[in-house]
Amino acid sequence: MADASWIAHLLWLLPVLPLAAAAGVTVSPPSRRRRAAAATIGAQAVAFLIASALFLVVLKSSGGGDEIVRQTFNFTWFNFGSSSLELGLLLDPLNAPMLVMVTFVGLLICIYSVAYMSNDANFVRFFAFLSLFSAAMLGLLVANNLLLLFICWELVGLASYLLIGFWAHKPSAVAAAKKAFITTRIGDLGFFLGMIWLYAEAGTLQFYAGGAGILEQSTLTQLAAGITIGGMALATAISLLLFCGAAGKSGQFPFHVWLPDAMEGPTPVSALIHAATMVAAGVFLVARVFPLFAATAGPDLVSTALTTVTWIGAFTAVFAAAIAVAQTDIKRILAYSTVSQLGFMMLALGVGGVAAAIVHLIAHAFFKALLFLGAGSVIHGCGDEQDIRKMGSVRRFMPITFATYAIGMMALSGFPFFFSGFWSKEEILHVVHGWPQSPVPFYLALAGTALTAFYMTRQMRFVFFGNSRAETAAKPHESPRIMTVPLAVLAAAAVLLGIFATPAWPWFHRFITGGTATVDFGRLFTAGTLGLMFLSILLVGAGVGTAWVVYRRLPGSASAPDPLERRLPRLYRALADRLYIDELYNATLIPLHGAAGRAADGLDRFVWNGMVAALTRIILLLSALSQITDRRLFNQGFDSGCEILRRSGGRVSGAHNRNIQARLVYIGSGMVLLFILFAWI
Amino acid sequence: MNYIEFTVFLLPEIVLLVTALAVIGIDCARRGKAATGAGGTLASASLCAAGILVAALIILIMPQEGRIAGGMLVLDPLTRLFKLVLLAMTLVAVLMLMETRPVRHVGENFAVMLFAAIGMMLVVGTEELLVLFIGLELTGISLYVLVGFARSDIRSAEAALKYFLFGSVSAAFLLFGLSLIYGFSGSTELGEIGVAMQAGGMEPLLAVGLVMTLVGFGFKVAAVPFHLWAPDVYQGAPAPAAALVASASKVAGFFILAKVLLLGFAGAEGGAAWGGFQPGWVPLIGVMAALSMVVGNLAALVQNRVRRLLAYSGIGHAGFMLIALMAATPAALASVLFYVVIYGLTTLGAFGVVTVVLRAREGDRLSDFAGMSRQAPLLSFSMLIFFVSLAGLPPLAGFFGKFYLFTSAMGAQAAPGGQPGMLWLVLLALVMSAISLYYYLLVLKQIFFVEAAEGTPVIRASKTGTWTCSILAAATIVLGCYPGILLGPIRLAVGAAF
Amino acid sequence: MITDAAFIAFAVLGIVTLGATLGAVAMRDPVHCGLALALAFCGVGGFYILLGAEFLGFIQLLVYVGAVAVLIMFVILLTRRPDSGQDTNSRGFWSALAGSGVALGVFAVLAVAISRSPSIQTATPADPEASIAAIGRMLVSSHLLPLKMIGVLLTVALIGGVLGAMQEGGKLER
Amino acid sequence: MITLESFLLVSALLFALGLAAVLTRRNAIMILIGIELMLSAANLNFVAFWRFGANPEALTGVLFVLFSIAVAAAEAAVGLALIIMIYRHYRSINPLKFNVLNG
Repeated sequence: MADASWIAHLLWLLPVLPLAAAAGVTVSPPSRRRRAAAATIGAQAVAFLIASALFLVVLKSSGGGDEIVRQTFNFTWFNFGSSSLELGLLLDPLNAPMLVMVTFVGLLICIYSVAYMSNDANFVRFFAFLSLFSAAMLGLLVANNLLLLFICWELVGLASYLLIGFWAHKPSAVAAAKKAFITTRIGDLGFFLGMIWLYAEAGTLQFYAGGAGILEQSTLTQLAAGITIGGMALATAISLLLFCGAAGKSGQFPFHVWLPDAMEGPTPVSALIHAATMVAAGVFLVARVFPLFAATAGPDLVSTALTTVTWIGAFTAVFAAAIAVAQTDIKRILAYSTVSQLGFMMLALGVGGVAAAIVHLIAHAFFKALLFLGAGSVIHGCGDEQDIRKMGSVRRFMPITFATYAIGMMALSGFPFFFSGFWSKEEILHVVHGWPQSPVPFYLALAGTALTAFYMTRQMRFVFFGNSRAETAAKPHESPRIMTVPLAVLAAAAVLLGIFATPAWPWFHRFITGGTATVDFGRLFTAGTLGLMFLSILLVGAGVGTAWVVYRRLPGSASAPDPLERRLPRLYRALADRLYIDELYNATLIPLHGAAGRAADGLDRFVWNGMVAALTRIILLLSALSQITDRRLFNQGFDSGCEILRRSGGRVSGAHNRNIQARLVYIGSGMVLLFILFAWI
Repeated sequence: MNYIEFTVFLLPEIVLLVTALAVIGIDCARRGKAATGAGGTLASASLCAAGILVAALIILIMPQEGRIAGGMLVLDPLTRLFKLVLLAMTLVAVLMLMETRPVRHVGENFAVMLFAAIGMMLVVGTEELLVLFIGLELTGISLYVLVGFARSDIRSAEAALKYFLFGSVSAAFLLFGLSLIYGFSGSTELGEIGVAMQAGGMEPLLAVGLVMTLVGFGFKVAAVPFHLWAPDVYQGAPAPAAALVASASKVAGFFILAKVLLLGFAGAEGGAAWGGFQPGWVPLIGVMAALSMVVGNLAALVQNRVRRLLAYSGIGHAGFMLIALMAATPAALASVLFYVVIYGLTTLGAFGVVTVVLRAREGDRLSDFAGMSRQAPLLSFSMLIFFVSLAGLPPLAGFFGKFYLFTSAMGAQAAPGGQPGMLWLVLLALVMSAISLYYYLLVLKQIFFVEAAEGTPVIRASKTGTWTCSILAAATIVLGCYPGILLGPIRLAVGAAF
Repeated sequence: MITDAAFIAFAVLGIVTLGATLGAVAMRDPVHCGLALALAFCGVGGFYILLGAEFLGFIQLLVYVGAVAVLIMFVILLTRRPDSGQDTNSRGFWSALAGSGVALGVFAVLAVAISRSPSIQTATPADPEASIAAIGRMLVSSHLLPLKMIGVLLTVALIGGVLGAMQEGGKLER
Repeated sequence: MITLESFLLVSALLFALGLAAVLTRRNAIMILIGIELMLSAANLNFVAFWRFGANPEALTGVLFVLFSIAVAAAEAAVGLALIIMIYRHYRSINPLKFNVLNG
């Protein structure tokens, strides 16, 4: 622990600059487009410079010993009486590279948006939201306090809600925004409960505070020793609650349903928020409070909380990749791919590979932003067409987009040696392989790798190769330079980043966990590493090869069935229907939700009028059954859950619409019952 | 008894009383000249506002502290703070009254509002059952009159009668309960009652007294199952009266409920652990809290009128606050008081916006809010702040209210000898507050995303209305970012009082 | 003062009061109910006198019988129409049953509590004096605040009463 | 021998009868009458407790009743005014008919 250096005092500027920009842009009239864009980009650029400087500072101070150097900057937010609430900012090797990544990608995407959104009437508002998002995201990263992190976390969610629903004239966008917000809020409930529980137990929410913080040894020991319901350690219970929040934000199964729908937002938003930054916040949270997750673990880093994270991550990685195989919307494929890659990161965290997860997070941020912006460029060029079946041969019209997209695709698929994705995925496979609990997650990860290669190749074939299947006569055209330059920059980053994470020079690994990196090419050739590399190259090759063969001959028109569908029709349909997860929700969770509401309602009723309640419950059961058979309702996702809640609310409120005396009878009987309760206990 | 001291202690209330009488006098004098509404309204409103400000100033600059006549009148930092809060809320209600369509006898309307404020201030500033009862009745009767003030409107009349009937029945229960408590303890002073309760055991008659008293307060704070008046009254009353009922009256109700429970019933908490129930008020409050949260939030989901929605959401919020009351620690008390003030301010603001919409579109159905963001952007933004704060999203004041509320409840669970079993209630509260987000979003969706239908009247807010709502919204934001402004004094004052 | 005479007085008062109350609650014609109410109030005043609070007893007669009951009678006569006050509702029986059940429940709770509370069983009467002079002194000393509050309360009630009952000009909205 | 218990039982009966009127009579004035009876019952309690209580010289119970009689009178006045007001609108005082306000 070190005191803050002078430059660490600039930490607060990171969130405040974009916030100021957001405030300024909000109050400026819709006609001041140029000024709004300039303010946003300017704030981003300055934030990027500061972040880079901070990164260098961390770099310099971390050279040498095995100690991790953390600079904290704590201050008292306010006092009340004798106690006070502390907040704090933190700079350490975990968040310093994230800061650079977020500001850098954010800057590029802001520039890109100037062109992409140029025809939108609400241009200024868009930039205000972007700034707000950026401020919240940076605040989340620099927080040295779980409460501050949570505040920013919710603000990020709010900004995401506003941006998904940005095109409010589209009902689907409004619905998607609502779905995203409510789904993540369900996860956040766990986060919130875990946080206040932690506060009640530990008395502070500071991460690091000179030995008294929640991530420092004394508190962790106390939390690991405390026992709660069912013999679970307090640390485990709180970790799992916090993981609910992380899973919600990072789209882990079963909270992933919102992320694909979130693609209703403008494409730069998808790139920035739903691929590169916000969704990674869940991963970052788990990495940040990793000591808490590992509090009950031994030296092999296996604890109940971490095991849960491992399994959920592994399952999500394969599951989402499988769904991506059968999607036809260019952005949805990328969205499921994002879910899958986030699963990889969680998997890495679960088996103890914090460094591997963060490396993959950063590498993924670059190439996924690249892919999304590339997809945006394609969509833009093809006249707002998003269905890959209606594209084809775009390679010829959009060479720059094609080249950069190909780089992104290869990075994502894990093409060997020259792409960052290869090395970061390699590192994940490596740590998963060493997990003592079970070999299954490792196999799942391998399957995910192969599937990734498969669906990305399929997408490339459909979009860039073959003949044009467009229904309109208009030829695709290359995007303007302001869009292609960010693409090129991101592509360069996607290639170069890999250097820092090879086993030969595990610089990043050391950077995060402390210690110095040495160059040793010999490590590449140890038996385990070499074998793994060979295996993964084999799988990637298999995935790409299979896809290339299956999609060798593309269907002639947009309405023809997918080649895969012809070969494996049932599997394909299942995948295309997203493995029926939304339907499953409708069939199970939502009636359950309704049942909870009905139970509450029944309680209400039973007190007042048992007979009527029994009758209505039978009717309700029948209606619930008929609803299950009603497939149409299923497709409305969470909305129907809300609907059932609404209806149970209707009955609760219906009990209020009685005449005065009936209500007074309620009051009187309520009092008698309270008294009986009193006498009975 | 020193009459001078007495008068000095009561000076803020006396100022309000004089103001109220002056307003009536001016109104009578003007009536001879067949005055039209607007001028009279402005004069009465400014006079009222001036009176309220003077009273607030007196509270601020005269640091009297102490208690006279056996706790009938108590002046300490906590009561002074809450008197200020009540005055601020009354001021907003007065400004809102200016905004509504003028009714006849507008002077009396303003005056009765001040009488209600006097009642609430006396309720807050007492630790004696007689003054408490008369104060509650003074508040109650003033509010009945206010709710029924739009006499030509059938809804107002019906709401007033319903409010009156529910209120008087609960007052009868309350008085009966108080008589039993007096019989048990031989005193009407809260401190002495607490001593007697700690000395004597729990006996059945005392239990009945406790329950009946809770009925009376349950009515005031609109907790299930004593909440049944709230939806109709919120909907039927003129908006300023409903706002006063929803905010100031609730603040006073929670304040005095907390005081009675923690001071008067100090020896009769009991316990609410699973399998470890002990007779006392804690399990009762627990049951009321759980029911209020569930019934309030579920019923709010289906409301089509914003005022009814606010009523049910208020019932849900009462449930949240009761949870922390169960914890019965000073920290929890501070969190309840903080929360109720925040709740009052935001609800007041929401009613302010509803007032404007009501005036423009003659209704408060969800569809009446459509397209509002285009016509009154500042007002819409304020509504966003209020609702998001009520839903408990950071960084607004409502979030911090919830954070402190739930943390102090959890802290009471964690503390040795504290109340176990709070975890479940907090969990239920969190689930319910997630549900509550949904219905708040329904209204916001209308405001921001839905276009107004052809031919609907344009919403135009007056300067006063816009400013009032904006200031309340700004307060919500500021109190969210710097809760210490309010929480600090509350915790200090609570620390001094308990 | 606890003598046979007192016991007889208690019995008579009890029968009169409760009988009148029952009448006030159960009789069909509201006018009769109002009259029975006045009698019940008289009975309660009698109890006050029996308990040694003569002043309260007279106040009870003055305020309740002389003012409240009379006011109620006036309003009953004002709102007297063929259809008002009749239990015309078809579900009347069940709701009446529910209401009476709850009232009975409350009584049962109270009765059980009264008979089971040790402090009630052991209470012995003192022989206090509630002279008018003492009450008057307290009213202007320790109970000055409630007295003033009652003044304000009555003012509000006056305003409310006048406004509520006053005929509003113009058409009624429905 | 008149015990405290017998006074309390009388007042409990009064209270329950008043409550019965409130809950069952389809006439707003009868509800008001019930409320007045309930308040009277509470007052009777106060006086009885004062008489049998520990510290009768303080006159607490008596003074409480004195004030609560005044409160009850004020409440009755306002209540009756409200009843007259509603009677003008509905031409009835049957509480079942007051149903304009409904969610």
